[in-house]
Amino acid sequence: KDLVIGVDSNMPHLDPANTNDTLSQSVERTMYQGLFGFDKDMKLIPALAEKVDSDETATEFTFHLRHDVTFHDGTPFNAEAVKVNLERVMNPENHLSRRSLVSMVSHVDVVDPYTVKFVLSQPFGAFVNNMAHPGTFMISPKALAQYGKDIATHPVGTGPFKFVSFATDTVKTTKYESYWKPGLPKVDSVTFKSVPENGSRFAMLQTGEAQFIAPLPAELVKAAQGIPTLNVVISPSIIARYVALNNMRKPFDDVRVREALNYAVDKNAFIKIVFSGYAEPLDAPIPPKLAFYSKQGEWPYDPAKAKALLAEAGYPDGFSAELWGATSTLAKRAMEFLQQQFAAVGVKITVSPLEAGVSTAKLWNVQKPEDATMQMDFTAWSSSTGDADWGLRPLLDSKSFPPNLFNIAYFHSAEADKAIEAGLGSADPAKRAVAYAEAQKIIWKDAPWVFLSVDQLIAGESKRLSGVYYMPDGGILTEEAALN
Amino acid sequence: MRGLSVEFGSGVERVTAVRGLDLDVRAGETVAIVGESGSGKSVTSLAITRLIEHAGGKIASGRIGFTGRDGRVRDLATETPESMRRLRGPELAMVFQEPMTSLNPVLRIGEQIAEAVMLHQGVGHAEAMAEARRMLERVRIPEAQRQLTRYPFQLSGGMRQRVMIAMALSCRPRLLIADEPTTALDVTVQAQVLRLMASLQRELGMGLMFITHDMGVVAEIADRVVVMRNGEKVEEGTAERIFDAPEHPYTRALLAAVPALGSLATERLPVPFEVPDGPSPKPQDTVRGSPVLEVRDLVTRFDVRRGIFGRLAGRIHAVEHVSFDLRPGETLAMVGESGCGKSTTGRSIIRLEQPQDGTIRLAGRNVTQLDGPTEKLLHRTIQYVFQDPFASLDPRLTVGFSIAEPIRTHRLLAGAAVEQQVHALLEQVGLTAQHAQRYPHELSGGQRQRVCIARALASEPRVIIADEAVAALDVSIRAQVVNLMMDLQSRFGVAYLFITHDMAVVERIAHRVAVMYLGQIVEIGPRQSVMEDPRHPYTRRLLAAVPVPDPRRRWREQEVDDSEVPSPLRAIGDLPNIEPLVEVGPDHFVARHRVGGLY
Amino acid sequence: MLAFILRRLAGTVLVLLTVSVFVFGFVRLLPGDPARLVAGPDATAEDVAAVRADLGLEGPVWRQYVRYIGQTLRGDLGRSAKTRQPVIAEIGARFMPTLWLTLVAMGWSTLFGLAVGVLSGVKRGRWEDQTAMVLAVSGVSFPSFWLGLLLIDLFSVRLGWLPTGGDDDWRSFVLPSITLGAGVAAVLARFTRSAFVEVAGEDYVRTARAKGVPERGVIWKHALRNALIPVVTMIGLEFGFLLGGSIVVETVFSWPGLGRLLVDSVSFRDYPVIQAEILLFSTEFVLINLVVDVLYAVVNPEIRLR
Amino acid sequence: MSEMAIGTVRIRSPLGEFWRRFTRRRVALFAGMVILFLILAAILAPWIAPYDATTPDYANVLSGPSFTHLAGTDVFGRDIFSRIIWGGRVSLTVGFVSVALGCIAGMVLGLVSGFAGGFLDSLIMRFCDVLLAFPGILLAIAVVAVLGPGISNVVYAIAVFSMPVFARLVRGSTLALKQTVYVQAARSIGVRKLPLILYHILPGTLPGVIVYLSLRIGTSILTAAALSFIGLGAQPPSPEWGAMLSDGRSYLGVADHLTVFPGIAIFVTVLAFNLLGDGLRDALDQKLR
Ligand SMILES: Nc1ncnc2c1ncn2[C@@H]1O[C@H](COP(=O)(O)OP(=O)(O)OP(=O)(O)O)[C@@H](O)[C@H]1O
Ligand SMILES: Nc1ncnc2c1ncn2[C@@H]1O[C@H](COP(=O)(O)OP(=O)(O)OP(=O)(O)O)[C@@H](O)[C@H]1O
Ligand SMILES: [Mg+2]
Ligand SMILES: [Mg+2]
Repeated sequence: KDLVIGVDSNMPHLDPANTNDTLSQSVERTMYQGLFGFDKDMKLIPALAEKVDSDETATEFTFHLRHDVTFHDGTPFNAEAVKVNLERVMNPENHLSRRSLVSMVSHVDVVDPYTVKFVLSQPFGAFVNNMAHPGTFMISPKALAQYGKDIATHPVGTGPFKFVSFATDTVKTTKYESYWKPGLPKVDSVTFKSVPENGSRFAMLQTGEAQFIAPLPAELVKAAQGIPTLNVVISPSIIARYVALNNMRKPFDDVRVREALNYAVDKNAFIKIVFSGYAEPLDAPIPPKLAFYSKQGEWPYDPAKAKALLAEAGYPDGFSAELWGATSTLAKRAMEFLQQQFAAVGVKITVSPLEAGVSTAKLWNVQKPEDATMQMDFTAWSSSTGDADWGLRPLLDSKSFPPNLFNIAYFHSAEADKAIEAGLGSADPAKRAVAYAEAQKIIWKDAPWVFLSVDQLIAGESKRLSGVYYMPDGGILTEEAALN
Repeated sequence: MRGLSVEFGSGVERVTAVRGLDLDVRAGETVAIVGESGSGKSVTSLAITRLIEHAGGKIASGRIGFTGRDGRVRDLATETPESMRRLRGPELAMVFQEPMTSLNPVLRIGEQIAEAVMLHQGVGHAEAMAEARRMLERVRIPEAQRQLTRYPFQLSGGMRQRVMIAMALSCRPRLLIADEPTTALDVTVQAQVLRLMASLQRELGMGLMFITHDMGVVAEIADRVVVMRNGEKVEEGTAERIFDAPEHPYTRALLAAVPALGSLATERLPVPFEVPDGPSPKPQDTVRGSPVLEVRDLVTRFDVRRGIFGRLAGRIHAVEHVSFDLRPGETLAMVGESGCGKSTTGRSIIRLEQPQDGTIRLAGRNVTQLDGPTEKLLHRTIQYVFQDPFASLDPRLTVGFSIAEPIRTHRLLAGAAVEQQVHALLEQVGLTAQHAQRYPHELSGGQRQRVCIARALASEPRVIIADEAVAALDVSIRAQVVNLMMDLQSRFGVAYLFITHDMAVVERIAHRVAVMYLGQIVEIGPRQSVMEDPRHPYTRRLLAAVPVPDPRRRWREQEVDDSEVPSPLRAIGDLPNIEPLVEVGPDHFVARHRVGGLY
Repeated sequence: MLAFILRRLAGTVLVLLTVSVFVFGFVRLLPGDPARLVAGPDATAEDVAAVRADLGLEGPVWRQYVRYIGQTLRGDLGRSAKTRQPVIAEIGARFMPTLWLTLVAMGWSTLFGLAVGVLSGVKRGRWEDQTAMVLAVSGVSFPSFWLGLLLIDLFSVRLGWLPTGGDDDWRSFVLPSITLGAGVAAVLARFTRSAFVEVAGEDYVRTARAKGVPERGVIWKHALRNALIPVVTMIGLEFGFLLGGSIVVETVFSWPGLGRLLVDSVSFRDYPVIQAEILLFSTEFVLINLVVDVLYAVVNPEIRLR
Repeated sequence: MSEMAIGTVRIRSPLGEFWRRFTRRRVALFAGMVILFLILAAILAPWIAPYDATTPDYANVLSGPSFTHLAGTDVFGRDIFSRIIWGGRVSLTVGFVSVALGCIAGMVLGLVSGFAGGFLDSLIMRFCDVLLAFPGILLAIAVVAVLGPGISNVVYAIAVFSMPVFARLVRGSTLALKQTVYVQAARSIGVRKLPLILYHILPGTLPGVIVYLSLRIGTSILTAAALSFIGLGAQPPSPEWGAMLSDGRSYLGVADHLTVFPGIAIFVTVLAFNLLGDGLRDALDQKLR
């Protein structure tokens, strides 16, 4: 029973601590696990740790580890292994891109072989989430020593599948017989194949060359539903779509203009046209599936009001602006749609799809806010920690202007900053909830973005397949996969 | 062959190239078909072999009776393509005009001959190769064994034509059709090939249909002659009768235009051709004044490079220490075999090639080193007329533009005057002003060459270098153009450097003759003394090879000389032997030193 | 002959050196900072700087170039910025699939193109000729990605005969090589036809007929051999198109080859990979053309024996 | 030339001769008419297109071909037939302009290279080799990556990689023409370089160039489509055919009319240019009767 999963992009490598893309993380997840993990609904669940205790100020976290776990190469999993892994990620010399997940850790103490304590240099309420992030997956210390940098292509973990071969477009794994969860895994192997072309990927599912493909483009859902051997799985995601507006530049520095733009877009039409109906309107700065989400309502479609607001702001005849975005078919479609919508209220948009390299340079490499050339950028964000913090702070905190983080909207609001920081200052969910609700309210009202939609994830699978889950962040869970 | 008609195309575009032709060739007989270009000679030959179908034509009517080796009489006009194929080779063979292009460039000589042998005699490869070698020996190709493995481009024109003959004869056909087999060859090689064909024909007893437009060749080889014009036969008879008593006016005109060597043996000065119904031509005395062009020790060599870094492997010594003078109104004919350096001499003078050494003085001014003014002077004062009137006019420009070009280039006139001058020039060369609007392809060959001459005259030059200027023209037109040139000379006093290998034309036009061999002048002097009293062995050989249009004087007993011209390619540092010429008569100089391997 | 090859090789080295300068400058002209892309979204400014040093992107460009050429000549192409793999390994794994695909496409399209070209040359002006030529021209008129998707839809999805992608066995070669080679086949067919028609009018073909060579021999032995001479040069140039076309075809058919890698590495500004890849493409092109020139000399004795 | 028809005077200008031969090639003639038709349709788009090419109609998206929308509507409810007519402006311009630019640059280089010879010739030819050695589409990616996507950059990109081929072609015929007797005749008269090139050489290179131009126009339309496929082509909402085809391809099997009609438009245009080019070639080639 071999499972083939068709995905839409390549997997650069398999070093979890250095991985920035959801897809590679999904692949890593077949072989690796962290102390905690997420279930198919992005709920935090214990994995290699059975439980965690933390102190009041969110500066000390003690993890109690499972006793029955060994790495694929036979190395036992224990507190020492955790320490080795954590220190690898923390060490700035290693230049690992996921270091920020553990940068607040001041040191790691091995309390006993199966207990490990993390001492943080500052309070960090979302810390356990970080320990569920793929960036802190546990790698066999022996393998780390053996392969060094090449660990990226020789993964050795504790997960349900063992590594077989790696190429950036095909990764093969095979069943790990002594996996600690009884009865798992149920398939003999899992292969990830990158098939970027939508039509080809769907064809692959139809011909049975793959049993699971993700994503299944929304426009093909109808076609897929017409095929009796296939299931279409639709699930909510944490991918928010919006247009970032440069809040420091004219005319977007005027809140009325930003409001007008929010009124100018018919979100339902947007969803219908761009996502063939498979998306939800974005009704808060973060999607519902993120922790501490707080619904804010909707910016209704009201072009008349939009026009009035524009006139009030001094743009009775609208204005011209450039809209940036990615070069994918979907992004282009969305931008074209927005162009049409804005045109209806007199705002003339030039659509400029930017190639990835160009857009990082133009958006992230800006050294001073005044230098930013961005006016409007159609973009998306998925908080990989599943937490409100990573959904707000990097994008909307005034300390997150590029090049530090990704506040390309140059949104700056002292109250919002305070609320976001308060959310991080505690490990108490109740306190955090209050802080984040406040933050979301402020942001929503200030409309730094044109809020658009939350994706729905669509996957196609063979009716023979069960137990493969498409997680809200776009990750794929294969642990429980079964074929009959 | 009875009532043969051949057509091309269909509908409105239909052209009848041959109309109702009757023709017989008996075994062992040589029938020459003569006629001007386009008269249907080639079409007739292609019709007999039915290759006409591949050229886009078809036999419209008539029958072609052919008695095969087995004695059966077939009508070739109606045979199936497959049985025609079987006949081609063993029964009917052809030799074509163009030896340069008639051999397959990518196949070895041996293969090409052996192919026919294998096809028709059913023998194996080795045997066919042996036969091919025998055939090559038969056509007197030296080192036959080695030649078998060579490619056509490695052979000279004469050798290629002999290979063609060997190929045609390899199956001992009953009838050999030779379509202008010697036109592309120069006289000495032509003589070799003609003699070879005649002797092989006698040996094999085959019928020979020989197509040509050269009456001299006809006289050399034909038993009977058929004269064609516009696709029809106008006269037929034995060679003697045709030459002695031509009946049809066209035949007479044709013969009249044939220059006969020796007809001016007693005349010192050039005499134009006789024209039918014209006044009888008078000798021209036009030479006067001091030399307009003086060439001294002109040397032009071409580097031959080989190898990775283009190492200099040798040099072609195309022109070696050539010296001569040319006076206003004088014609110096430059003769010699193909490749002896005639054209290169002319081209070096006008700097189409860069000479390595020597001095050139033009009207007393040294123009060896070109700067602005001397360059202008050179290009204005010397004009060049090329062999091929088809090629030397830009097909995309009107004739008028071409003639005006030198005038404009040298800014001799401006505005409407240019046009008037063009019209005047056209009239001087016997065309009308209307011709200025035409494109070259709308003119006949003779008209085109007149245009070239008009262009040459446009800058009022003092010297015209005519490089085989009449070689591509039909006999009658050739005579007209030569007469025109002589007329212009008498009117304007231009000097001609007349490059040719046609001795008969030389006799008509030249005041003096220079004979070139391997890049050197081996004999130079007044026409009369050089031609009537040749001193250099090469000059003698050249004169002897010229066919005489008199069937009774054929085969002036002489050994067939199979030697090839030695190559002008020499290794670096291997300089040819050069010595001053020796005066043997008034103004008559001859080389007494060894030139090349032979003389 | 040997001298000829050596001379051509020398020229090749020159061309490749120029290409390397070009490529080197080109990747640096691309807007976008590889260090930033490599370091990832969470990286700090120091991280980015560290990565930059790691990637050898410091100092003046000419010095970087000298260092790069030095390393390249020693066979060290560096490490991919994106995957941190040695570029050699990265490219090595993908070189063969692309090469095979191109060769297979080249192979069938050459054979097919020649056959169709000769056929329509022989039947010139008749309906066989017209049909073959219109069909052939159709081959160059399809956007290749569309053709590829249509082929997948027909042969994989509807008929289930052939796989949709991958490079597993010979069956997976069929669709991509058809898609890739269609244009070339068409061009060669047309080219062969006109070369053939031209040659068919030559005097030596008439000579062959006059010898009584059967029509088949005239076509295949006398005419085609000569017609091949210009066609062979064309093949070399077309190879360049194939290499370029492989980018699209590899994407449609998820072919694990260099074309896809290139698109990826360009969008990731993976300088070492882009450089190495373009150099490889160019080398391939230049070498193929060298082979073609040698072939040219083989079919054309006049070149060979000079 | 083995047979010469001296004395037979045919009064036809080269152009007339060419036209006569060209018009006998029915396929090519038809292709030429198709192209004319396409060009006319593109020029007259504002008058003949039934709908505007950019106005959306969200109530009527992805509807199949019908009498109101001959080729159906696209994702935004725009009339595909009208978009194709409008798109002719973009696609044909891309085809023409890019190749024309490449051709002009290539011709200049080729003429200079072939005429000057020597070092300059080697320099230009090596430069062209380098450009050729970059597979075309890579070059286009390069140009587009530097200049950003968008139709005008696509045009430059294609121009850049058409150039070396034209340069080679023109150089080849320049070398051949330089050897012709009529050019030597002009030189022997003392005609200076510029008029020599302009009057005698340049016109001689044109037939080959025109043929190649027509073939290349088709290729460049396809290249523009391929660039759209990799996401570097025309920008929305430009109705460039390649972009339409590429954007519509994810609806294959759901709404085939999105790809079929632009696909056919590209196919027919490229086919027509190629057939025209072939016809021109045959008509210009004296040897093929
Ligand atoms: N393939 C052809 N298609 C159309 N007309 C042709 C063709 N071949 C020859 N002709 C015409 O047939 C006539 C006779 O031509 P042919 O070649 O027999 O002349 P020729 O006497 O051999 O001339 P030359 O001395 O130049 O060889 C000419 O008017 C020529 O234009
Ligand atoms: N451009 C050139 N490069 C190399 N060799 C040349 C060149 N031009 C002429 N030759 C050689 O120089 C020699 C003399 O050639 P030239 O053309 O002057 O002879 P020719 O007497 O005019 O012969 P023909 O009667 O055939 O016209 C020949 O061996 C020829 O091959
Ligand atoms: Mg003839
Ligand atoms: Mg000559």
